[in-house]
Amino acid sequence: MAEHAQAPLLQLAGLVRHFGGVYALNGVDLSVERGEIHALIGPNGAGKTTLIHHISGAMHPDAGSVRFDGADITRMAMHTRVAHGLARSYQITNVFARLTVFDNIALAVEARHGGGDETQAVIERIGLAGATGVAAGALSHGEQRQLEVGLALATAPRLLLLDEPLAGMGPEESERMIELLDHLGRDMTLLLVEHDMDAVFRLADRVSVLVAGKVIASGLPDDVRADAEVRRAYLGDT
Amino acid sequence: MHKLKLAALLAMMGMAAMAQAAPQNERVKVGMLSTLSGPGAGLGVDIRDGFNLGLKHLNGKLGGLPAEVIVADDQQNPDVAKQASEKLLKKDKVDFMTGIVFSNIMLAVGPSVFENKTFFVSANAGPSQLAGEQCNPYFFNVAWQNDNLHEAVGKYVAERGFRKVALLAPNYPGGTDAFAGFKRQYKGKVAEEILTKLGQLDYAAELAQLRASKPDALYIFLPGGMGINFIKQFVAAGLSRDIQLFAPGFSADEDIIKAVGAPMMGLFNSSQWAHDIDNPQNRKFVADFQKDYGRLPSLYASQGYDAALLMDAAVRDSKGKLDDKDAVKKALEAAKFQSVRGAFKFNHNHYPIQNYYLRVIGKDAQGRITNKTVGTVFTNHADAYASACKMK
Amino acid sequence: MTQLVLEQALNGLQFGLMLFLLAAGLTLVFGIMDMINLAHGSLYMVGAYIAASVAEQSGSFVLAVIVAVGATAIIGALLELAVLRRLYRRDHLSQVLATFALILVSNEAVRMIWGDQPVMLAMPEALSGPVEIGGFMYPAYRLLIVVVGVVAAASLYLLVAKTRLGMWVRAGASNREMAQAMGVDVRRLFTIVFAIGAALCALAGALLGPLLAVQVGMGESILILAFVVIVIGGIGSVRGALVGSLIVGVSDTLGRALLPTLLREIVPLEIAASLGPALASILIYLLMATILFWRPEGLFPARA
Amino acid sequence: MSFYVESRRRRYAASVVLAGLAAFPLLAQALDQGFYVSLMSRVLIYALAATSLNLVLGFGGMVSFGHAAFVGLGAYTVALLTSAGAVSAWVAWPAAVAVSALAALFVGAVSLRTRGVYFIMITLAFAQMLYYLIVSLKTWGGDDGLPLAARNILGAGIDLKDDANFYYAVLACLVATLLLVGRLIRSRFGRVIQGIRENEARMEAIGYPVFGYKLACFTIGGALAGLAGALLVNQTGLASPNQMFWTQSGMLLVMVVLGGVGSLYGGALGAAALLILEEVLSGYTIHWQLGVGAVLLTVVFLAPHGLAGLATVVARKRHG
Repeated sequence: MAEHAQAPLLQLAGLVRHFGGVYALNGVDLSVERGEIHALIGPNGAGKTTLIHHISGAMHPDAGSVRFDGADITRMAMHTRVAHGLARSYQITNVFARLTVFDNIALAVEARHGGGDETQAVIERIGLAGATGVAAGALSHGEQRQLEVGLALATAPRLLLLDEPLAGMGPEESERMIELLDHLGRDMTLLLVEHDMDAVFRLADRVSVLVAGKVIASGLPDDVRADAEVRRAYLGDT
Repeated sequence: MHKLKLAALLAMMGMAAMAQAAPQNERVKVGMLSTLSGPGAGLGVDIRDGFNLGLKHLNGKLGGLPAEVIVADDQQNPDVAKQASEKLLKKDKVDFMTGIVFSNIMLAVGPSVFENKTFFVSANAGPSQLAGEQCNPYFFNVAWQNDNLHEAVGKYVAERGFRKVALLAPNYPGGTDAFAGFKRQYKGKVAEEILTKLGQLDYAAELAQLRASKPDALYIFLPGGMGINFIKQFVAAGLSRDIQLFAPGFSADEDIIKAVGAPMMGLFNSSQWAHDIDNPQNRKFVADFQKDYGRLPSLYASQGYDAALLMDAAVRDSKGKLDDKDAVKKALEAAKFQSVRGAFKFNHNHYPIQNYYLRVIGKDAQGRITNKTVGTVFTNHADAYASACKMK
Repeated sequence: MTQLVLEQALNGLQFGLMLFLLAAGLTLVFGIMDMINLAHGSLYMVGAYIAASVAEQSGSFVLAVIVAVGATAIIGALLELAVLRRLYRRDHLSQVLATFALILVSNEAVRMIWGDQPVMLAMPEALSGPVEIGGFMYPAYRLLIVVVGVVAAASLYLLVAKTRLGMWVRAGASNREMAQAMGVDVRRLFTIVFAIGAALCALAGALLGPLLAVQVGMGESILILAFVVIVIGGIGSVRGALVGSLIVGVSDTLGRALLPTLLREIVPLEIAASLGPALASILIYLLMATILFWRPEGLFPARA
Repeated sequence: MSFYVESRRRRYAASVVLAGLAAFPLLAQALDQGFYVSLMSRVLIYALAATSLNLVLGFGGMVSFGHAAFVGLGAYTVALLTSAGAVSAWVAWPAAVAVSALAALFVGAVSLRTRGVYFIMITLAFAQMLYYLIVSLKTWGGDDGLPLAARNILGAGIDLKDDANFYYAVLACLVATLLLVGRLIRSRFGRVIQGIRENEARMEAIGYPVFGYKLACFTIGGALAGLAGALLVNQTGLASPNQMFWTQSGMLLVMVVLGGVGSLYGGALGAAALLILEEVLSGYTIHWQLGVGAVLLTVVFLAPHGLAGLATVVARKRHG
């Protein structure tokens, strides 16, 4: 198991997926190291959400492999991946709108065991302690995004996949979320898909750039920012 | 003055009370349980109307006692039928039951009716089970046994010298029974036995098969809508020129003719009754049915009518003592009534011994498309299951 | 033998096109309004009954078809305005309950107007016999159905692909909010689509009336087949409905024609005699279950 | 709506109704209206069948259009076992439950790959296949059905041939089913299937084996339908393919929607309302279906959450 300890927590090798004739993923190689906050950026339509679907198990690749903690999970069902410590949040808020905040989080906690105190702890951690009994559908957008992260968090993941957690948020809400993510990053590994470049460069230990279904650069934030190809393909036109 | 009024009122109340306290057997209650909704409703409505006409001709009385008919709908569903029959037996406490159209409904309802010692006079359903081993003192069939009409066609087809006959029916026991009944009298070559899906709409595949195998006659047993579909398509395919089509009477009666029209012409079928059978009671029945309901009666209507007449005879001959089950049974067995089909008597299994006629569909004197009787196939014919019935 | 197979294939095609007439309207209503309309079969029944009445009064089959189509389209539009419109925002179950209730109401209404017994709708005299094609005799009337089916499929294609209404329909089917944003009057669009669906039903009812029994309950038996067709094809896709119709028509016909014979070659006669027809009866359901097992959204999912 | 919570008021109402149902045969016999005992037995059996469908449909979110097939299988199992000599209810009825459960397990395993209308139609397809197979099987009576010579034997001196005894046996089964389903939906399992009904993808994403839970729910529903079938064949004395036809599945669906989808008593309420409405209206006219249709339409538009929902609204209004 020693070699596993050194291997990256998540390693993608040559992931390919096409829909009809269109290649959404065209040979993606990516590794996420233990304990880091890894940001994945790229222009619209680059395949970021599709990639998250493939890592979380919502979709399966036509070719290539997904390794988590040294084990091949390419064909593993989504819920089994969750049990292994790999959870995700959604770009479009996807909570149980008709259930209360408490019931939302309790469901996710109960997927592992009885629940109880842990539910309350998660709710406090995501900053929704004041809204425990409120139906999720009645929360503000920012609060729903916090709950969205909370649902993933409640599964006690080792790797948390976050698909645009800041989407549609105002400055104040964003600030709260960035703080939350910063805290989470101390306890677990994060793979973060995000458009907000300020947040990315504030949070990320490493950054990878996905363009047209391929990772064209991967490294420290400053190196990636300086990369000529990245500038041409992506940053240059912003 | 006031006192007089009061006295009159009291007297009226007393009379009303007495009328209510009158003993049961001063009136006859009949439970009419039939299929009155859904696709099979046409048959049930005909039985009901025929029965009601019979009762009307008897001035609303059976054997001289005022009759009350309680109508219930079985929805062509054994479950519902069972429920409705329980109500007729236990709540309304009827003296006779009748009306059931379909064999599977009859078999579902039968046991509780017989256990309750209530007489069932079937105006249509005639399952083989109740004709043979499971024959019952409380079951009388005033129509026919299911196989009889098939046998009649089988005999006629054999007599006419057809050598290569194809058979077609839906894939359920009623269908295979029809084949068996036909083959009991027709010993010649059966070119093909085609079983189709119950409730099938399109028969193009079967018609192509028939065109290829070239039988000289075809016997179909396709109840209700299936028969309508098939006959229309058979004629449109041009097969009626080379293949003579035969059917049992219930696939070729007024209800079906009305729905198919001209393509029915030339179809031979068997029946125990026809509207042109010449006897006074039939003339009266047919004329009054048309007057009251505005359509020609079907064989179902004739069976409903006869059921009323049979009950009338039974009540009369048992002298209205309906609780004396043995007397009623004897009176029913004697069947002293003028059936619209002419001669009628019961076999020991309580199924009819009667004549079966061959009819052909054509235009009558008024230009209507209808059945015309062309001959007698069986005289005093009984069913094949009677020997298995232990009843005497 | 080859000729027989060819003839059976033609029969299958014809049965398929017959189902398509009904399935096309169903899939349009379903795809665009996201509405389960069990009462679709009732419109088919009403169309057939109206055609039968008009044909009996006027003696003209063509007039009967035209009046049935027009009248049923109006009935459909009225039904949409009065009842169904209120159901679009409701869940599928409420739609099932309400349209089931409409079946009961329309069946009884038809019984009260036309009586319990089946009514007659005769085919035009000129088409009542067979004609010879390719060495075998084929009913002229069935050829008419093939032609009408093809024309209906082609005009639906043109309507959907080439006209402004068709553009709205496509927009509505793939994304209702987007269509609304584009300025489509969705309420009016729905009424029009429903009327078209009702007209197609009546066309099917009037055309099939001379081949099938015109009676209460005729709508339900064919409705199930139409649902099978659109589910196989993929709900909301007219192309899917066409392909689904042909698959169901051909496999049902060929299954009935060939399965019993084929089985006789493989298993003992006794077993084949009972197994063949039984298998043929359930063939289309088996086919649907198999297709859905491999393609859970049908062959041509409208919302990919 | 959140997770299903049975209010105290509703539980109180249920116990009043139960007391009424328990007293019913005594009352009916006292008034010499014994027939109504048999009618109510049938109502209670359909209440059980509709409750089993409501577990699948209302709590599991799976619109099964073939549920009558499991009822029919239960009925056939009992009829076949009884004719083979296994006349004890303690043998035949559990066997019916087991057979229907196995069938539901198979049908569910295949059908649950699909969603929405596709699921509706694939469950219908399986039921229709079974219907056509049984209709063509002469050894099982085809469309005549398979008769049950006599009601099953319960032992302990209780003769089910007596309609009142049979009524109490049915009532006991219904109450047990309601208790079981009630307990089930309040359990972790119940919260999970309701979570799946609300948002299936998210349940998978927080680590639940969604397919397994749905299959388990579908199988339990099928098993309970098998019990309803075992009772039904004892009630009517006949296992008939009619009991499996799609119209019967549709009728069960209508009962659930009429009573209240996702309400513990919804199925039972809907079954009772529909059957009693049919019974009353068909006594007046052969066009009774018109009346039933009109009532159903009224319910759809005036009581969107079924009769159970209507009861809640009325209770709230009255109590403020």
